[in-house]
Amino acid sequence: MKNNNIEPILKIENITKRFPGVLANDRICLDLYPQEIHCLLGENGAGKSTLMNIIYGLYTQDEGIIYVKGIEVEIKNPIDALRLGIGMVHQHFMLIPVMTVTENLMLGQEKTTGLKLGKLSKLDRSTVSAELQELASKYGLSVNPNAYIEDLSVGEEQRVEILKVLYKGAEILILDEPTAVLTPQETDEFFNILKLLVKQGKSIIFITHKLKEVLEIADRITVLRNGKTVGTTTPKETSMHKLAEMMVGREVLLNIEKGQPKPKEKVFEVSDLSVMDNRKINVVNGVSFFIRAGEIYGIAGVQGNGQKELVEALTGLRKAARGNVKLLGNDVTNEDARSLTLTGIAHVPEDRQKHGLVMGFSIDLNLILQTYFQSPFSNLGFINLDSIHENANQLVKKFDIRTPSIFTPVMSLSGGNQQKVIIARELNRPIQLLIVNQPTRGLDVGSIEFIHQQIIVARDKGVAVLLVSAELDEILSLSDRIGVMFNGKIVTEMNTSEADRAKLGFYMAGFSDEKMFHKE
Amino acid sequence: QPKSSETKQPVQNENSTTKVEEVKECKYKIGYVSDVGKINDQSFNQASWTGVEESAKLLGLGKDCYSFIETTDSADYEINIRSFVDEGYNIIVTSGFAMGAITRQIASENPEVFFIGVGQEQVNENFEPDPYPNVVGLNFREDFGGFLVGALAGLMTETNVVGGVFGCQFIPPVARYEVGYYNGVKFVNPDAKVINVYHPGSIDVCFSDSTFGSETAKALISEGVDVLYGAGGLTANGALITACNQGAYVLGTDMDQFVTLPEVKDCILSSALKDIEEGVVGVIGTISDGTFGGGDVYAPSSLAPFHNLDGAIPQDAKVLLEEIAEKLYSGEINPCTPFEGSNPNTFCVPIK
Amino acid sequence: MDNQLNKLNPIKIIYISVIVPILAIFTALIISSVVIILSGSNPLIAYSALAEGAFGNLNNWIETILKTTPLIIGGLGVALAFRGGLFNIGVEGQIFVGSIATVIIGTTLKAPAIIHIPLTLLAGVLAGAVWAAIPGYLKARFGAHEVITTIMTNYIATRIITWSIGVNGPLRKTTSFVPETNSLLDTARLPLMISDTRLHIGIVIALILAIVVYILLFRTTLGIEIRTVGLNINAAKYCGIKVNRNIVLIMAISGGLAGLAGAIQVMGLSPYNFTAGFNVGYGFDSLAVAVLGNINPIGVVFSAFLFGAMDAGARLMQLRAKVPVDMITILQGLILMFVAANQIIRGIYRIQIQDKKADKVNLSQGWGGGSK
Amino acid sequence: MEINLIIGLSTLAIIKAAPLVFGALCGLLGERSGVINIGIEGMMLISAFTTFLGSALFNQWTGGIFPTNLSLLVGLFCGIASGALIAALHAVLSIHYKIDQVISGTVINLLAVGITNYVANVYIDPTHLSGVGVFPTIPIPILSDIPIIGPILFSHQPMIYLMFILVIFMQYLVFNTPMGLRMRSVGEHPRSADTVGIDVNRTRYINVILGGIFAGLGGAIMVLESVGRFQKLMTSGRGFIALAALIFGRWTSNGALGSALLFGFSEALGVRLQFGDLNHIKVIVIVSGLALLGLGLFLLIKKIKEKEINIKKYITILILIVLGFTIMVGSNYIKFPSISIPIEFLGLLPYILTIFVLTGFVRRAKGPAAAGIPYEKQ
Ligand SMILES: Nc1ncnc2c1ncn2[C@@H]1O[C@H](COP(=O)(O)OP(=O)(O)OP(=O)(O)O)[C@@H](O)[C@H]1O
Ligand SMILES: Nc1ncnc2c1ncn2[C@@H]1O[C@H](COP(=O)(O)OP(=O)(O)OP(=O)(O)O)[C@@H](O)[C@H]1O
Ligand SMILES: [Mg+2]
Ligand SMILES: [Mg+2]
Repeated sequence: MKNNNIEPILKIENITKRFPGVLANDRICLDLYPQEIHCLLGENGAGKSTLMNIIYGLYTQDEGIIYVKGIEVEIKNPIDALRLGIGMVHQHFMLIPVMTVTENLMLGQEKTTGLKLGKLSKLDRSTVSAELQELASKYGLSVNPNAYIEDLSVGEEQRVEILKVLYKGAEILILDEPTAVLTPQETDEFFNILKLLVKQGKSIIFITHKLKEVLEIADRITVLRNGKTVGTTTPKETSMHKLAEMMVGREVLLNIEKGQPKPKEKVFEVSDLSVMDNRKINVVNGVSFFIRAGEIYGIAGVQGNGQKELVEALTGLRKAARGNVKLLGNDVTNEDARSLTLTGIAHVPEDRQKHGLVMGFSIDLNLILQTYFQSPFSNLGFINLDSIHENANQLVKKFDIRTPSIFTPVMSLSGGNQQKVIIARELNRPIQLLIVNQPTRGLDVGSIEFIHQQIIVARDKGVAVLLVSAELDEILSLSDRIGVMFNGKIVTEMNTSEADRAKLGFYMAGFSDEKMFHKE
Repeated sequence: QPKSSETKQPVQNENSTTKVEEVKECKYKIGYVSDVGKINDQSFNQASWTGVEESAKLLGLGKDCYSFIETTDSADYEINIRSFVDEGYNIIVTSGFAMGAITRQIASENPEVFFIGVGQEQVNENFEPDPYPNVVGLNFREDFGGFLVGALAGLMTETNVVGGVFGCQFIPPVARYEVGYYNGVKFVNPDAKVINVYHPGSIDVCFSDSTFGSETAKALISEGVDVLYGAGGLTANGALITACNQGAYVLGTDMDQFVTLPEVKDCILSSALKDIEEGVVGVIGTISDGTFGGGDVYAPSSLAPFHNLDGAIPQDAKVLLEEIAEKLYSGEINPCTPFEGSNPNTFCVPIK
Repeated sequence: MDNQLNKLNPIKIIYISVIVPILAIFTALIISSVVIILSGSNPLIAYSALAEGAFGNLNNWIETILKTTPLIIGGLGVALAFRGGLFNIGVEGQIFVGSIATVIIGTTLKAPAIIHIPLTLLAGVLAGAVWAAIPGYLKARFGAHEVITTIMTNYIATRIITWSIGVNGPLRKTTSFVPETNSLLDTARLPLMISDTRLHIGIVIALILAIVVYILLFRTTLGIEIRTVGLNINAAKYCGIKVNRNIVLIMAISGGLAGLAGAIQVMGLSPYNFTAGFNVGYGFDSLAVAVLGNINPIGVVFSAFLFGAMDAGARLMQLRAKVPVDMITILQGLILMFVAANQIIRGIYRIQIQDKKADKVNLSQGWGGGSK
Repeated sequence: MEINLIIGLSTLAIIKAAPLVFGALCGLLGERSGVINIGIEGMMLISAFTTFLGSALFNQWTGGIFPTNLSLLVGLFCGIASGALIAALHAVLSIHYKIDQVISGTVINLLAVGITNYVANVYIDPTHLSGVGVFPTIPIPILSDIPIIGPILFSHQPMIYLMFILVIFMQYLVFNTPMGLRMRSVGEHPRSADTVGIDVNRTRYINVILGGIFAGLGGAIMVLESVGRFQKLMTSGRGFIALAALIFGRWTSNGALGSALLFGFSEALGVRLQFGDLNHIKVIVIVSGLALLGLGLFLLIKKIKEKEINIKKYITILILIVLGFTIMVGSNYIKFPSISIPIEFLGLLPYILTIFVLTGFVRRAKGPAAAGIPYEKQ
């Protein structure tokens, strides 16, 4: 559709952006043609979000020029951007949890009815939600206009974000890691939407870390590294390995080869477990499974089918309503988090910033959050700074955590490095069972490769691993056995050898009858 | 400690500029330590301070020959008094019963300094009189004053409901005013209804919560109160002003509040005057003319002039008030015996 | 982020952490002097009197120290609570309760000083701790907001105590017109550091406590727990910290410190009893001291000293320059403002160097705002 | 008799609640937009002060040739203006200089007490500057004649009516207008507000300063409808109670009014019990019965809303209700000893009741998520 004699709808020339101590964008050039899906690739911290934030008027560039439809423009703030038809879906969702979908949609461009009192007139919720539904049906993005954001699944939130941009009449859509949190089904849906949007005449810049997606959806691909443009290519000309190499600057193993599992005795056994969520509704009912030493048990499933509550129950963050849990034969049902940690359970939580880390603490403290009360880090209630620093220095080296110093607050680490801090902390102590939940969400291929290797290493050391993930590739490439969770139950179990994307997806979608599957 | 009181030069008064050297030329140096609470509380503390200023004028003392310290924490009573001693002050006025003990103690250590304790009886632990030569306790029969305004209220009320708003109940003078007032009303008008309200708070608010006073006054007025008495610093002032705005008669405390609280000048019948100002001036006078003798001075607490409302008060009422005053001073009436119907919590210290 | 900071050479760091506050104080003094002149007094006399009143001679030094002592301890209490993400406005009431408990033990118990003094101190600590633990428990159990409950418990404490020393109150000294309790027995009074002065050993206790609290926060496992709860409750739960127990504990320690402040006031200052008007206002001053000290135990010591000196100096300032004591409050407000908003000072005096703002604790977390 | 008692108490409750409500509304605007305000006390104190100075001086300088109410209105204006001004200080400190909002509030409280006391000492008291009176009570025609409701709601001084109007208006503003929507977005998730082109700091400035106007009203009403002049420390902690009422009312206008009324009512009751004509024990019993009943009904409605299925819960609730009811009714048949409770204890009612309600009804109240955090654009 794009041939180079039409002029680009958006053209970026030599954009440079410095942050204290960092050259985030270094003379970056990029052009986007009408009705094009242009993928932007790069490691964590490569400068993608910064560049996009500049285009969207959140940051202002130090140098460089932006042209829209061939005209040089100055974008001082999002208003300017929107006026120019540029809309952005941000990497970290920009929705207000305590407000409804409608309210989030109208925020900034409120419609009002009744007396014209400017900012004091009455909000016109009904009209907007009508418009919303119209828009939604047009692009097949169904959401309940009156639902509160905090009650939505990430997938739905994603849809709201896109509706928000469309509602504001954007022609150029910037999507910063929109699929990082989506399940395969949701992703497929999402891609259909993108294609639809492009047909409707929109142009899209699409940031992701997932190479397969890039090859599937992109018209053209631009790769950034350390703030510089590495190059621009097209799916036909390139391959996953080439892309990965461009991003990271070295050879990357995309699917890590792991040795055959050597499962030993049962370490962990969950039988007939039921758990309620905050609204006191049973979201896990009668889940049973076991994990043996030295094997990885993967739980696949669309988000919101009880995985969160299941993991919380297994790690002492939530009480189980029924059933029991055995670790090494002794009952650990409803034990609190601390004693589970002590009996040898490690936990990599789903939300790294909410649960996994104290953002205000420096790295060295975050690395001992689970063990600060044990020797050598403390004796008689006093902490031993030397051993804490020593520990931190070791782990930073061993897990290649990129940071100025071990005293840096994790707040200013990239998510990739933040995740490494957690992994390092959890794996660096004698454990029987490792529970990891969405371990690589939003991370770049480099980080993903590294973290996957660490998990395998743990398995081969004889640790039993419970892997919960919505990333089918992750499940398939790591797990030895797979259980699919749907609607609070494990609807089927299989060995990885018998599993493939389609089959898993089928069960995740809630079907259960084998024959139906084969009819498909 | 420098004893500048020895230097006997007379002062060219007033037009003395603020220069620290001038201090040497003071014949007397008068210091005043307030109780917890503000100097200008338009009441108790202020009266003593005005007294000091007055005498300073009379004695022709320069601006630097008299000063004050405002106590903000009762733990500071001692050090506040001592700083005056250290600064070579030779007349020190401490206001409030709370400073009684410490005033006497410091006095005994500094016999050459004169002390005047406002509202401090010169008694020992067992309430037995125990005068020091260099301390005068300037005391008042608040219950007399309370009784008199009470009588006035009892005579003036038409609804036969009168009220009062008071500061801290646990401050004896306040309690004496309250019970005196109550009994005064009942004395002239047995079937009148008396509604007295204290501020329930602690010392840091109960004298300064004028808003509470005002709100309470509103409540009282709506209960039919048409004469309202206020004793309790700013809290009471709030009540008086509000009552006045709502058309009730009001009665003031300590100073002649016709003067100190202009807002109420058109509805204030009188004030339970305890003329601290006069008292202080008087005692300081005795120092300058050498007739100072230690011990207790009991000034009766009397009625302030009726001012604007003089016409509104019937002649026979005035006469009756005169008689009551007589009877009080002669001891025929004791306003302070708690009796049937008086507030059971009332604490009214009988004085000699 | 703070690697620019690490680049700063020591002199510059000292420059920042010393010069700026001094300039802040200086500026506050200048502004206040305008107010003083307007009110017809002479700021030079006022300030020299203020200084002399605070440091002029041994006795004035002693008064400064005596004023500083309770502010240090109270300030530590507030600061510690802030570190734990709790906003304890209840210090005023906890001081009161502590004082009263001290009086009860100190007047009744018969024991030699070696036993009596510690027990009496302990009584103050425990009383304050229990009184503060109540809001703590209400928050842990019912999620009742500590800002409300501590304000309420303040009123409850002060009023009940007012009653207890008031007319016919159980603790009322019978042989007195004054609303006051009996004086402590000699065995319960703090020993003096210099005989024939008012200087008791309270300040030593306070300074030791400052160090103890520092160690507690930054060198003990409990400290890690407290700060974790303060910065991220979810992470605290995740790593097995008993959050509710901690909330109660933090409030208890905070209140215990407040109670101790009260106890030391009663046990250290003649006439060694509790009267109406005793200890009024230390609660809210402690809040100011804590925030001025950047809720750092060592910082608290300095800010408490600054406030204490001004409170002590106020006497001579009134006496010599007839400047009302309220001037001090204005001064303290301005100083707090300029120290906190030191960009203003940097602006005025053209100070280029950037300040460090590492582990900036958000004092307002108690609101449910603060950490994510 | 009983009726008059109710009327008397309710009226007094409203009068006592008014300053608290204004204070709470000040906090509401600020905190909803992400700026915490513990300086309400100071703001109200300053405003009371300037209100008085404004009216008194205007009256003095014009030689009192203008009607009182005009002077009062001048005072009101000064009060509001100074409220906005001191709020602006809070805004500059906490939004521009990004100093911690708790510190900024503390600064304001210190300055307010210091300045007002100081000026009162060196100027107001020596000159015996006198107030010019208060706004008259203006019964609303017809409405004020309705039995019970009339005297309680419709015969007040003007600012009380204003208070009710503003509460309703604020409830509308916060939840039903673009301004409210933006205010809340900025207080909940400033960055997302930023991404849709809302100027976070500007929004916060506006709201904090508007809030100052409410604090101004809160200070003014004490002067213009109660005391009639400035008296030192006349707020006596009402600013902090207002803060409590705001949190207690879960950062909503109506909630704040409710909690302020609860406060005013119990405080009024404490005063009323001093009148000596009521049996203290009996009243206390009745009130606690009322409280139990209220709690029971509240929980019942809540559980029904939550579609609670657990029968045990309903039984306990039922017990609460029955208990409360029997206590209230029963109290009329029992002969209570006429012990008079010490005044200080009567004064405790509001605080104890608040804690009770807090633990019983309100439970976890979560403030605006971004309250207290300065907004960094990059
Ligand atoms: N607000 C900021 N302040 C300071 N430095 C920043 C800021 N935002 C980004 N940076 C720096 O700019 C670099 C690029 O960051 P950016 O967010 O653009 O990376 P990214 O490509 O989006 O990474 P990711 O894939 O993790 O989203 C980072 O390495 C970081 O050091
Ligand atoms: N306020 C900030 N100060 C300094 N650096 C920042 C700041 N915000 C972000 N950064 C830097 O920007 C880089 C990327 O930030 P971003 O917010 O995209 O998070 P990220 O966690 O790297 O993304 P992902 O979630 O994909 O890993 C990080 O390296 C981080 O150090
Ligand atoms: Mg990122
Ligand atoms: Mg990014």
